[in-house]
Formats: sequence, structure tokens, C-alpha cells
Amino acid sequence: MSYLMKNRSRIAAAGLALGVLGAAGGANAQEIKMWNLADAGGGEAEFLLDAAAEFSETHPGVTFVFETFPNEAYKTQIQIALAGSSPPDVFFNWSGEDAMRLARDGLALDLTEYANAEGGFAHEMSDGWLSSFAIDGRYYGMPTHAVSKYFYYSTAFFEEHGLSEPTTIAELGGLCTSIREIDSSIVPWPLGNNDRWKLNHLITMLNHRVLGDAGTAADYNLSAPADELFTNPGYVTAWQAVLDLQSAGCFEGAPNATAHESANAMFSAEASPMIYCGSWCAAQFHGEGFTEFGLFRLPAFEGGAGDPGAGFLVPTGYQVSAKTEHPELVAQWISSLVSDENAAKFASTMEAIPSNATLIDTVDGTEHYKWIAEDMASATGSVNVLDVLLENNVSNAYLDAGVEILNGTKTPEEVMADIRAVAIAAQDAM
Amino acid sequence: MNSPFGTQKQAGGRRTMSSGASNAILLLPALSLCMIFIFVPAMLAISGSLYSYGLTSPTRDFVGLGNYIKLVQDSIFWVSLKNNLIIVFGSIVLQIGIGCVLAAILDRGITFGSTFFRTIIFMPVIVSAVAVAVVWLIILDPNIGMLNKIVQSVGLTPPSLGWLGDPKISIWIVLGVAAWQQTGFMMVLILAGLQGVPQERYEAAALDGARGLRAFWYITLPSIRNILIVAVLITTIGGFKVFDFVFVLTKGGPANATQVLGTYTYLQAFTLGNLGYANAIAVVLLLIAVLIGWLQLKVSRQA
Amino acid sequence: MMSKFRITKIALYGIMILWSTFVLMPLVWMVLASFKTRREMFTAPYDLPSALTLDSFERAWGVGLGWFIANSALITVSSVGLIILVSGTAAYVLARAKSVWLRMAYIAIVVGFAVPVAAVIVPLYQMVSAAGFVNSYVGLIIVTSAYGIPFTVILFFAFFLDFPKELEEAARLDGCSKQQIFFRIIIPLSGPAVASAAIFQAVFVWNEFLLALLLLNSPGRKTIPVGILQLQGEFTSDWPAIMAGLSLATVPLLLVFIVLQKYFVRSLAGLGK
Amino acid sequence: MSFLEITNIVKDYGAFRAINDVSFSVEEGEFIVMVGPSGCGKSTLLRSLAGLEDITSGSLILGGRDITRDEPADRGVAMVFQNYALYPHMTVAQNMGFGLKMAGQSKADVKVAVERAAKTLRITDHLHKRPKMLSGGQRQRVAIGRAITRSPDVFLFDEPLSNLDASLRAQMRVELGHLHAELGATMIYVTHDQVEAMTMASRIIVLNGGDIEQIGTPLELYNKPANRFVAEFLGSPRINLFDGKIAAINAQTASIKIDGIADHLEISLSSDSGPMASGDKVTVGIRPESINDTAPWKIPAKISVIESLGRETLFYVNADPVKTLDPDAKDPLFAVHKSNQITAQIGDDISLGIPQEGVFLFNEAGETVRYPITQTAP
Repeated sequence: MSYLMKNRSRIAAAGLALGVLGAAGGANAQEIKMWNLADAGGGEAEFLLDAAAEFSETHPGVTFVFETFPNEAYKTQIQIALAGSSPPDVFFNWSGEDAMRLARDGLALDLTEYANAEGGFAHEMSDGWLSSFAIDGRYYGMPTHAVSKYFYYSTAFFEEHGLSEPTTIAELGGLCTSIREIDSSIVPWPLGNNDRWKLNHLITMLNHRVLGDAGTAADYNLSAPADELFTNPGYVTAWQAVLDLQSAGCFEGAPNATAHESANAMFSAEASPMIYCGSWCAAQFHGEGFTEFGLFRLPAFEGGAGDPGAGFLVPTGYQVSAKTEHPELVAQWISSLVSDENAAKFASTMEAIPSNATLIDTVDGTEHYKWIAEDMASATGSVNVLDVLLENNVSNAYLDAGVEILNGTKTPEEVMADIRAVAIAAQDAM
Repeated sequence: MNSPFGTQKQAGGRRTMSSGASNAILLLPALSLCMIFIFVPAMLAISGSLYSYGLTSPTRDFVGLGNYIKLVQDSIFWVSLKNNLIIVFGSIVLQIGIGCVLAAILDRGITFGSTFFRTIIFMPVIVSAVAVAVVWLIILDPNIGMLNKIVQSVGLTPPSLGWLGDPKISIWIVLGVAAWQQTGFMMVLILAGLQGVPQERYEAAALDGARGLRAFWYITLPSIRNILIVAVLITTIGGFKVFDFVFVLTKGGPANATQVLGTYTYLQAFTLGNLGYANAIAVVLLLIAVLIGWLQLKVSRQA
Repeated sequence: MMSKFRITKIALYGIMILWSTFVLMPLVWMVLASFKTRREMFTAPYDLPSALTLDSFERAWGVGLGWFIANSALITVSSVGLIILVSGTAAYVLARAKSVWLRMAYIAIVVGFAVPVAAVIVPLYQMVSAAGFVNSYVGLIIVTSAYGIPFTVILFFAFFLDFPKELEEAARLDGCSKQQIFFRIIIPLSGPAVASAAIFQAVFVWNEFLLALLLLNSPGRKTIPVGILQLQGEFTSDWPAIMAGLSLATVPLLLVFIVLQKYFVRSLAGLGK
Repeated sequence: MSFLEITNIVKDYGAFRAINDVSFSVEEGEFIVMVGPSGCGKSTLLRSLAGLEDITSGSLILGGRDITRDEPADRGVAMVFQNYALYPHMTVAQNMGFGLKMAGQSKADVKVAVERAAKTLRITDHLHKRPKMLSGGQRQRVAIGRAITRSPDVFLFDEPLSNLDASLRAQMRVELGHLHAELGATMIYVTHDQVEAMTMASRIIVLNGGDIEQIGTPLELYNKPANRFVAEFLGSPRINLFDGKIAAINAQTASIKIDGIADHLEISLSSDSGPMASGDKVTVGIRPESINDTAPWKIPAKISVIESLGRETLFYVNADPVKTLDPDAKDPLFAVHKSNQITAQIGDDISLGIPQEGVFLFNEAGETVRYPITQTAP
């Protein structure tokens, strides 16, 4: 080990020297720098390296630099890097307001021509997928896959105690109460909200279940008149649902101080029987050696306007920096990532739902993957998550509101008043 | 000249530089670095605070004092300022207070093992605040954290919202973690001062009947007055500079309860993209910095 | 009388042991936890590890900890060198200054010490970015150095005020220019002050976070504090790996400190002047 | 033109004038000692010569060269500092050779010069040592050696012996005297110790408040001080002074009335006496060694303190109501010097015989108006 360390640091030192020279001499004309999310799973790195090797065969002289960032840091760093002098050529992004703002501010490249060129990604996927990164029919990004969110539950625990999947939010609360009755020290559903987005994903879905798409759209894109913004009592109802779940004993005692990693670990270590987690979590749980779980969609809200068939769906993909020195090459590179073969390969290594589903049936995924793929295909609608959908300040206010609600420091009415104030200010600034 | 060693030849060509020019050569590198990277950005922050613009937006709009008007109405700004003050005064009490006690014990209270204790207690100072915060993050974890276990083992109930999740106590936890790291620094700083107090002074005091705590109060403290002033200044400046601890421990949460001016500037600038507004917060920090700098000069001249 | 004396002694030792334990526990736990398995972290987080496995160290190292350490070392050595050099020369001029302008320059530098990086980070980032120095070691080294200068100037200023004037005068008679006096007479005799400043700045630069976070954003160029944060983000619930990474990043430094602690302590003595 | 011409030197520190229009000249090979109380400007003057202080106005000509604005190293002067100012990080040899090295001389030349100087000062054995390994006296030698190595036109000494103990100081005085003779070099030496001035100087310059009071050989200054300040400054114990009033005067004699003494003190006058008039207040001066038992004019007194030094004896007597004008003493006592041992006891009554030949008179402005009649040794 110590020999290895020594050797590596020598290599590191040599690399540093080169790096300094590189920085001084300007970027290599054939270098593609690509940013990705760090905790997307180990499979992604391998997939990209393989794809890069393949791409280099047809495009000799191209080199790749892959850089990754953890979730929270990513959102900040990508903005900083794009505004700065040394942005990546191509970068991961969620479809949503952030991606659109980068397009509007001229930092994300218009890829329409490249996408429609021969071999371009526009030929690989449906218009529905393409629209996730489009403004007025112009493509400012290329979706690779979508993520969703489900309840994961321990099948062994549910069987042992005769529990069943809930069909309404109220039943979900009842489920928590039952679990607490079995053993009050068990946290039925660890939230892990210390990064704030865990509850944000839940409230996204609750807003939808209560208000429906039509009830929220004008508020979310700030197009409603100022005196009507976020005034729908449904928002308060959704928050109240969170409070009801909390008082039903669902969450851990200190959700705002618990990391989502801890919450995940509580589930995979079978300390907790249930968790609301992204579609990407299945691969993670498998990786941690826990496979005995089932899945269900967030249930309906009685009397809610939302379509219970609609699922949480965030398309994700790549955008290209407007400052890249070789846009065509970069466009070819990302297009190659959604070729039939690569898309299938991506789907199988990542257990993800690819934007190009041509060869999806050939993918030999796990049971859980197949379940998720089927469910997403059968969804009758899609709900994008608030923290990428809303304008930055409103999104932040919504994130903070979740913390206040869970801590009991503000009532649903109070947090909605806060959000409304921020939304009005943001609308003003537009 | 009839020196037996002959006359020293004056090197004719040598012409020494004028005093002004050589002053400039020696002074300018440091001065220009400070100017370019501290004062110019400070000026830009002041001018930038009069505009509204985003991190990625291509244009900026002049809003005059608009950002400042928003600032005084922004409760999170006042919470941040209050938190900075809590950290400043709390750190003075904890770090300098405890540091003083520990230093006094090391100086005259105990002999055996004093180097050992001094080394241990100073150790956290050289660990980066980020690493300190990450370790504490896990210790403070409400589900598996050590602190909960310890508190429960003595029969107390840990806060139900978590040490860092409860807005009423989270800022005090940040303060405590900072004290865990920095007290050793203050202890060693004060110890250095104590060791400069001549033994005769204590002997004279003993003859005058002042021993133990009275000697500490009447002899020791006045003797290390200068070092205490330096310690208070460093702590005050550090209290307004605080960023890393908060950023890693709480990111300003829960719901901005631990936000400080530094992290709030960062949040507004880089997370929310309100650069103009972030600059207005920064200007407040700058004003405080100038005030402290002025105080520092005042007392250092006096000292 | 004797017993009162002993009780006092025991109480004093009690206080020292209490605080030392408080300080030591997290550090010891950090190291112990690095040897645990992930399951052990949950089942028995505060027991001794069942077996001394180095797995978590390998996982942590795999993130590029070696790079982080190398980056931090490069940046620390360069910045500290630069800081000492320019602060030393500047403080020398300022300590000997009689003119109002130089007096004002000193005041400006002192005020600069109180300016938090966070307060100027927005324009600073834009300036560095506009100059094309984002992601460049040189950029970070220069900017970090700028923030290390004020404190170092203050430190050297106090030292030079006490420096025997006759030595400089003797050197002038011996034909030294101001620069020669500084480099041939003052610097060789400023060992304690230089060591003091170097130690302070090494700790400051090594641990500097905000500038490194913003100015070096590609993972290959990260410094230790930023790398640790990445480690924390990347290893989700793999706490043994995080603790192993933290141990690798801090324990060598702690050992260096224990060996050199005498000098650290001495270096602080200069501050009270 | 003299070797070193110092003309109209003025040095101001803001509103404070440290040196007030000072001029003098120095011949080659002279040993000039500048004395005066602290703050008199002697060190400032020396440092101005060295170039360590910029003078406000005036000029310095050394060997025909105007060095007024030259850099210190270019003036052809070397200086020995009070606290030696040796570079602690260099060996003795490096210390001594540093000036030549900076002047660009070859290593070999530097070595030769250093070794020669070391031999002169008998410090050859210490050349490889660091200054902190040396005793005070050795350090002093090295400091002098550093000056010698550079073969300057003028040596400047700034109270070089004040950090040494008494016996070493006496020894170094002799050695410096030898060195001056051996090198034949021009030396300017600042001290506040009048013994050093008296023993070593070819000429003494007495400075006071930025002005030169008098320049002359040691004996000239001792015997013919231009004023009361110089008379008081030179001589140990200090000259005894007391008030008097001229009761009567003519071309040959003056009769002085001393309060409390019935008989007038009769003084003979000569051509070098200054103007005096009847009724003038004067200060009478008498050196301790001039007081004897045989003089006709006597003051009754009582012995207060006896200092028996073996070979000689000093005693201090209370001559009330005649008080000496010593601002520092609580009981203004007369000092008396006897060049033998005495048997008297404290409390004994004696008479102080004041021989009129030994009397100084100073007018109200402090100028000397009557010198003692010089007695040359047989």
C-alpha cells in the first residue's frame, strides 16, 4: 500500500506539472471536458469510458476529461463554471428551469442543427423526449434518460407483519402508525432532509396529487397574476398532508438533521422498512447487498385533482457550453451516447430509463429495473420536481419551507405566505 | 592616506538606487497583490451592489440602493448578522476564556505532562475546518451519532430535532465545534504570554500577599493584556470571517437559522444567482472589516 | 495544608484531562472508524473495529486523495513562499518607514486582514475568471497569497521594529543596498519570524476552503478541504471511507505537528508583541 | 585645505535642531574625540559623517572629495558601533571581510586583508568563530577589525568601549592608542567618558546642545576651558564652583566677596583675563587637586565623606555657608583631592585653602574671565 501511495503521488506530481503547462498553453483543440453528477452510480463512469474509447476510434485525436461533482455542489459549480472562463464543453443537467435559464442567458448552446444533422440525436428519440430540453422547438440539450421516484419497502417486513401497499396518502399514514405499533423505535420512513431536497420531492408529488397539473402550472412558471400567485388552498393542503404523515409517526425524529445518505443506509441496513427514493436508488441498494424489496408509486390523495397515474419524472441529459471550441465534435459525442446500442448499454449498467428505448427489450435488467421501466412506460403523466422546475429564489423558498414545516417552526399557511412573497418578488424581477 | 593596508578603491561604477525606488521594489509586490485581490474586488463589490444581475445573466440593471432597501427588510440578513455576533462574542467567551484557564494551568498549575496536554489540545488547530466539520457532522448525527449516545448514557434526552436540525440550538453547536478547534490556539497564544511574565513579579506579589487566583487576577491578567487584546482581535475577525464550519455543518440551515453573512453572501451569489444582492450583503461585511481594522490599529498603537 | 494542595493539583489535572479527552475523542474515533466495515458503523459505531482492514483506505484513496494531497502541497509550498517573500520585504520597508504614504500603506494592509474572502468573493471570482485563471494553480496561488499577506506583514512588522538598527547601519557602511541589507542581513537573522509566518500561512493555505472551492473546480485540481467535501458527497453512506479519507488527509499533518510542535508554540509567542 | 573639512553642518529633526551650524577641520592622522552630555549631538554628528543620517545643510569634504551626499559605503569611512553590530550569522572572518566582498574585491584579496587585520588585533585564532562565542572584549576587537579591514580614510567610533567593564575599558583605551599610532589613521571618536577623551585624543571637541563649546588638546581644555561648561565637563571629581561678587577691581587684581566669609578673595589678573567690573556677579572655580592647606585664604569646613583610594584620597567637605554649585548634589559639598593617604576622620574640622593661582572665574554668561596661572611641572 505504501509503495502504491508513493508511486501514485509521483505520478500525481508529474501530472500536476503537465496540468500547469496545459493551463498556461491553452486547452487542447481536441479535448472534450465533460461534467457529470458524482453519485449517479459507479456504472456511469465505466459506460462513459467505454463509449469514449469507441468514439475515439472514429474520431482519432480526441481526448476526454471526465469530472464529477456531488449533487448539491453540482448545481452551484456548474453555474459558476459556465459563467467563468473555464467551463466544461458538455455537462449533465436536469431538465427544468435551470437548464432553460442557461439557454436564455446564452450559456447553453443551441444544438438544433447538430441534432438534426446525420447521426444527430434528434433521430434517436421521440419529440416528447426532445421537448424536455427545448425552447420554441430549439434544442438546448439532449436528454439521455429520466429518473422517477418510488416507495421502496422491505418485502420481508411487510410479509411478516401482514402489511400491504397503501392506495391513498391517508393509508400511507396508517401504514406508518401500524409500523410504530409493532415497534415504536422503528422509523417507518426515514426522510433524510438535511439537504432539503428529499421533502421537496415529496411535496412536489403531493402538490400534484392535490392540485393537478392545471392547478399548479401558472404558479410554477410565475405566469399567474401577482395577487393570485400560490394562493390556491391546495398548497396548504399538501403541506398539511406532510404534517399528517409526520404525526402518523412516519419520519425519523430529526429529519432536517439527517443526511439522505443516512436515510438510505437505514433502509438498506433493514433498520427501516420503507423509503421514498429515486429510481436510481434500486441500483444503489443492490450495490449495498440489499435486494429484498418491493416498489410502489406515491398513492393518490383522496379528493385531489391530480391524476394518480402520473409519475414523478425528471428527464436528465447533457447540455453543451456555448463557449466550447468544437461544438460539432461535442454534439457528435453526445449523440453517440444515445445510439441504439449505447442507450441499451446505458440502461443496463445504470438501471435507468433511456431516452432512446429502441433496444430496451434486449436489456437484461433486474426485476426491479423491469418493474420501474414498465411503470414509467405506463405512467399517464409526468411531474417535474420543484427544485429544478421553479425559479431559483422560489425554489429556495420552497426548500426552506419544507424545513420549517418538519421542524414545526411555521405552519403551512405561514410558509405559503413566505413562498408567495418570494414568488411575487421574482415575478417582479422578470 | 598612509594606512599600512593601502587605500580601499571605491568602486566607481556602483551607484546605489535611490531610497524611494528600492522601497518601491520591496513594497510593491505585496501592496499590489493586496490592492488587486482585496481592495479592487471590495470596490467592485460596492459598485456591484447598486445593480441587479445574475451569475449567468449577460446584462445588469442599475437599481441604485434597491438592494440595500431589500437588505434591511430581509429577516435572513438580520439573522445572519446576529449569528456572526453570537459567534464573535461566544468565541471570545469560550475560546479565550477556556484558553486562558487551560494556559494558566499549564503555566503554573501543573508541571508533569504539560507538553503532552499542550500538544493534544493544540492538535485540532491544524486540521482543516472542513475535515473538522465532517467528523462532527457524523458525531452529531441524530440517528447514529456519538453525542446522542453520550447524552443518553447520562440519562438526558437529546434534542428531538437533532443537534443541527433544531433552529434554536444549531448555532450554539456551530459555536461549540469552533471552540473545539480553536481553543487550543488561544491557549497556546496566551501561554506564550504567560511565560513571558517574569517569575520575580509573582514572587513580589507573593510577598505582598497575592497568591493563587488573586495573583492570577492582579498580576497575570494585567501582564498579558497585550496578548489578550490580540486574541480578542483575532477572534473577532475570525468570527466575521467564519464560513467553512457553517457551510459544511449546516449550509446555513435549518431554514437559515445558522446563516452567517459569509454563507448568506455565498447562497445569494452562487446558489440563487443574485449577484447584486450578494454584493450588498458583502458591503456590510466590508464595513465591519474596516471598523475592526481601525480598532486593531487603535489598540495596537496603544499596546 | 498538604491535602488542600493535593486537591487543587488533582482538580487542575482533572480539567486538563477533561478538555484533552474532549479534543482527542473525535480524532481518535475518526481513525478508528476508518478501519470499520460499513455495517459495523451502524451496528457498533463506537466499539473498536473487529479487524484492521485497509479497504476503506483504498476506497478513499481511489477518489484521488493522492491528487488532492499533491495539489495542496504544491499550492501550499508556492503560496507560503510567495507570501513570506513579498510580506517580508514589504514589512521591512513599512517598519522603517517615516513617510505618511507608507504609513497609509501599512494601515491599508492591516485593514485588509479583516476583509473576509466571502465579502469579495463575487467580484473576485469574476476578475479571476475574466483573466482566464479559473482552474489554474497560478491563479489560486496568487489569490490565496494575497489573503495571506496582511497577517504576515503584521507579524513581520512587529519583528522588524525590534530588529537592531546598528546591524543595518553596519551593512550600509559595508556597502549594502536596501535589498542587499534585507536579503543578506535581515533574512538570515529572521529565522524565528520566518518560521512563525511560514507555519501560520502553511496552516492557512493548506486549510483554505472558499477560494479553492471556487477557483479550482475540476476534480483533478482540488485541494484537500474541497476534496474532503467531494469525498463526503461521493461516498453517500460509506462513512468508513470518508473517515479513512479524513484520516489520510489529517493524520500525517498531525504527526508533523507533533514532531515540530515546539516551533508551532514558539511561533505564537511573536504574536503578542 | 585640511584632510577632513566639516563646514556649517545643520541637522534638524522636524522642529528640533540636533546640530546647529557646526564647522571644524581634522588633519590627517589626528585622533579627534567628541565629548558632551547625552543629547548634545555628538552621535548625530558622527552618524552624519558616516552618512547614516542625511544632514539638513552643510558640507563634508574628505581628502578633497565632497562626500556630503555620498552613500555611507562610498565615503571612505568605517564605523565601530557601541554594541559592536557584528552580524550574528557570519563568522568573524566573514564579518570582517563583508565590506570588501560587497565592494567586489576578490576572495583572495579579502582573505589577505582580513588576516592582516586579525593579526594586528590578535584575533587570528577566532576567525572561524561566530560572534556569540566571543567575549565582549573580543567582539570589540572584531568590530574594530571589521573597520580596519576596509582601510578607510577615517575611522568613526561611537562609544565603542561603553559596554565593557572598567578594567577591560582601560586596557582597550591603551590598545586603541597603540592602534592609532600603528595605523597612523585618522580617527573620530565619540564618548561621554571624559577619561577616554583626556587619555586618547589628539584634540577634543566638546559639544553641548548641538553647538561646539570648544576644540583643543586635552590639556588646553583642562587648563583653559573656554567656559564654565567645559570646565565642569572635564575633570573628575568635578571642579568646585561657588558664587562670588567682585568687590573691587583694577588692572592687576580683583577682590571677590564670598557670602559668609569675612575676608575677600584676592585674585591677580593678567592679559588673558576677560572684562570684569566691580559689582559683577562671578562664579569662582577651583579644581579639587588645587585645594591645599597652605593657601592664605581659607574656608572653614567639616569632613562629610572620605574615599580612600590607597595612592590618593578624595574627601568631600561641608563648607557651609559656602555652597558649591552642583545641581545634582543634595548637600553641595566641596571635593578635595590629595595625592597621598590621610588620617583625618569624618566629622573633623578642617580649613580649605584656596590658592589664588588655581582659581577660575566665570562671568554670568558662563565665559571664563580668569584662568589659573599655569604651573608647569619642574
